[in-house]
Amino acid sequence: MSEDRVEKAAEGIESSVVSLTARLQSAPEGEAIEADLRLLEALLFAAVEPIDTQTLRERLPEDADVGALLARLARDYSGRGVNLVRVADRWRFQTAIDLEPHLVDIKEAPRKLSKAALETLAIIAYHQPVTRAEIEDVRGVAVSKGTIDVLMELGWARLRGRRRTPGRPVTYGTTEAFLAHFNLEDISDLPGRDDLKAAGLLDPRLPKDFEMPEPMMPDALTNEEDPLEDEDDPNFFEDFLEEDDGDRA
Amino acid sequence: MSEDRVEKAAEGIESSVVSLTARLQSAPEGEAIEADLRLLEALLFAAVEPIDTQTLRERLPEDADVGALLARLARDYSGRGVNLVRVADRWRFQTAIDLEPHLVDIKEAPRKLSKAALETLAIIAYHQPVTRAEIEDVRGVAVSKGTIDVLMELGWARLRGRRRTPGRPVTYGTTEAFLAHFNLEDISDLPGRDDLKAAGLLDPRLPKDFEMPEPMMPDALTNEEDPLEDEDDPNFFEDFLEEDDGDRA
Amino acid sequence: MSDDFQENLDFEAADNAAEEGESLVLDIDGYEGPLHLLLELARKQKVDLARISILELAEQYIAFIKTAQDLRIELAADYLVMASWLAYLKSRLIIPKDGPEEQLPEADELAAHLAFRLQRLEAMRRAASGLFRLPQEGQAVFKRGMPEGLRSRTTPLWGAEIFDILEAYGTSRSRSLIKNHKLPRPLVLSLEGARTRLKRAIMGLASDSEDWTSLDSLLPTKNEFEEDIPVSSIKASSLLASLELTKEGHMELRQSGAFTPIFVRGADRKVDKET
Repeated sequence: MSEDRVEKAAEGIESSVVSLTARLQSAPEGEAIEADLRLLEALLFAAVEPIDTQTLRERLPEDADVGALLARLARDYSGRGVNLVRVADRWRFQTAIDLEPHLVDIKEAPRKLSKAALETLAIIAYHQPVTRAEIEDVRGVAVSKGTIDVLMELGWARLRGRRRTPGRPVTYGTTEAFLAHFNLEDISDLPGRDDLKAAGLLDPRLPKDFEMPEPMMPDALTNEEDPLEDEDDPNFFEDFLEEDDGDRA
Repeated sequence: MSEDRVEKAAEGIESSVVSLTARLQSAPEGEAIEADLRLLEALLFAAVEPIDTQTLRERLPEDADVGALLARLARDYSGRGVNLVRVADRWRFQTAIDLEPHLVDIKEAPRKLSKAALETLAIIAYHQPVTRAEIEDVRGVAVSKGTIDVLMELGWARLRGRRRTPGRPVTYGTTEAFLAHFNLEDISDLPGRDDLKAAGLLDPRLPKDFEMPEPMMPDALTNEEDPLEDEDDPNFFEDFLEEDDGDRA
Repeated sequence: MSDDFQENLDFEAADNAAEEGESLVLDIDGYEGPLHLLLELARKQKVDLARISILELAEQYIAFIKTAQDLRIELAADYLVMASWLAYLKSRLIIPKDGPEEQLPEADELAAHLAFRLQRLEAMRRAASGLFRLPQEGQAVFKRGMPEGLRSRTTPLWGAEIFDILEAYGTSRSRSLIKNHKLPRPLVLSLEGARTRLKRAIMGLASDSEDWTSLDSLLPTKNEFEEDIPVSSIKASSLLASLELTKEGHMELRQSGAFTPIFVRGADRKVDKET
């Protein structure tokens, strides 16, 4: 063997290390900025918490005018995707506020409704118009506001009106979207007591006189309901009017 | 070699930037590109890990030319205190390398790895996919489980799969975090890899006639008595057969 | 960093230790295995690894092991295996090649193999040191210190089948009707209560009176209770109480026929018995 291959390889390693390091030393193609500004930028970028001016002053050359540099850097970054901001006398980089929503990637994942939501939805479907208290009564368990909210967000449940009883509780009902999702032409297509029993979906121990309502979805308000006057929610108010109009048409 | 690649990449960046700059001149498109640049900048600043082009593409408007935008952004930041660099085939901002001497205050304590861990890491990196037996063959000594565990805990080594040989030994390789830590774009960037390969120093196993009795760890020596377990170690298995042949001859 | 690898070859220390009569100074642990020791010895030859003399190396190794043994250092078995193998190799290298032993591996090849392994290990050591001379994250370059992070939020796409709803309805109805069926506190006048009341009422009657009093007139009025106890319950409990009291001899009871009013009178006085 004439030449030591280890030595040769070692030279290769050496030159790679040099060239790889050089790759990171990008020569400024754009305008070169002053050294102090670069260092300030790097310090603020790498900092794990906002830095106060005093600390910056200690880390920069003695003659550096930190205040002016900060002002310059803040100006450089204003309008960019990242801004230099001052929080309680400390400085830090942060992504531009208006871009924050873009930093969250929203993905949709199919998920099954919770048991509570399913039960609540079912009770609304069968018992509508129904108040929350009535839903709780049927379920025998309290119904969280969130559960009904989920159903409303899904567009399957809606506020119908207010029950003409003390406290004027809101009544809930199902929507057209509900029918569409479950492929029902009409809410009365929901199976009745005997069907459920036959399908084994009702406990056979239920008393003989167990009754369940025939599901109905009266579009118009029932006699027991008042229109909603929830000015709090203008959207809803409009919906309601629209539907009313539709009825008349 | 990596230098060519760097040059090629630089050319690509140049042409991308030129075309992008031209488009920036036209007003309506220019605004859109500015907005995309801002978002790209924010995404890269906000990311905890380096981001790959695909992810960036998903998060930017559909019509955005991500390659050109990246090239433009990289150029904008060249010469600043923070640079946009490519590691492990992904992009990230990091402080300019020449600022290192000024950033000693924030330096992390260097990871003190044992000699065994250093060698094992190099063997895994340069020989991957590599089995433990092969690592031991290179080092001529048993590799304790702890050594590989240390590298796995650092997030630098990972299990890759199983070798299709008797015993189906697990193979090890490096991770993207490893590449990112050492500022490597990919495995072929490993210092001197090509030279080592050319010198035949990365050959995992030797020609048959080069086999010699392995001065292995005591464990393996006692195992010699049990041929079934020897299958774990392909080297041993081969030795055994050869000796047998020799006896017969 | 590469210097790290060259430490620990402390022959001098070992020699000194031997002179001073101290054992166990030789740091055999500095080498992880025979190959590492051989590599250090080869480096001591201060020539290219490609030109190392295996013969010389073998001699040095064996000498080193011997020193260690003289110092009574516990040597790992693989050091000794390597020593004997090297001794064998040495003899093969010295003995002229011709002869009948052609089937055995050529000594030159074995030596070349050993040289290759040493080179390969050395190359890996250099590679490791090269790796650690690259600009490292957190050492030479720094990542953003406070990344906001790119979050991925998965919004649930809620779904349900009609069957889910029906099942939920069935479960919910069944549960509320069966499991949660709490018996209301029965609205009744307890036997105990009726007894106490009736006893007091009987005592209230004129003790000398032999007149029969209708049981109904002794019953508590509905207003006496806070709750709406049904009259039937009051009647039933009181009748039961009257039977008990009669049995115990505190009162007498009379009814002329089925469904006719029931009459009572105190029995504390001596009276003829009639029932």
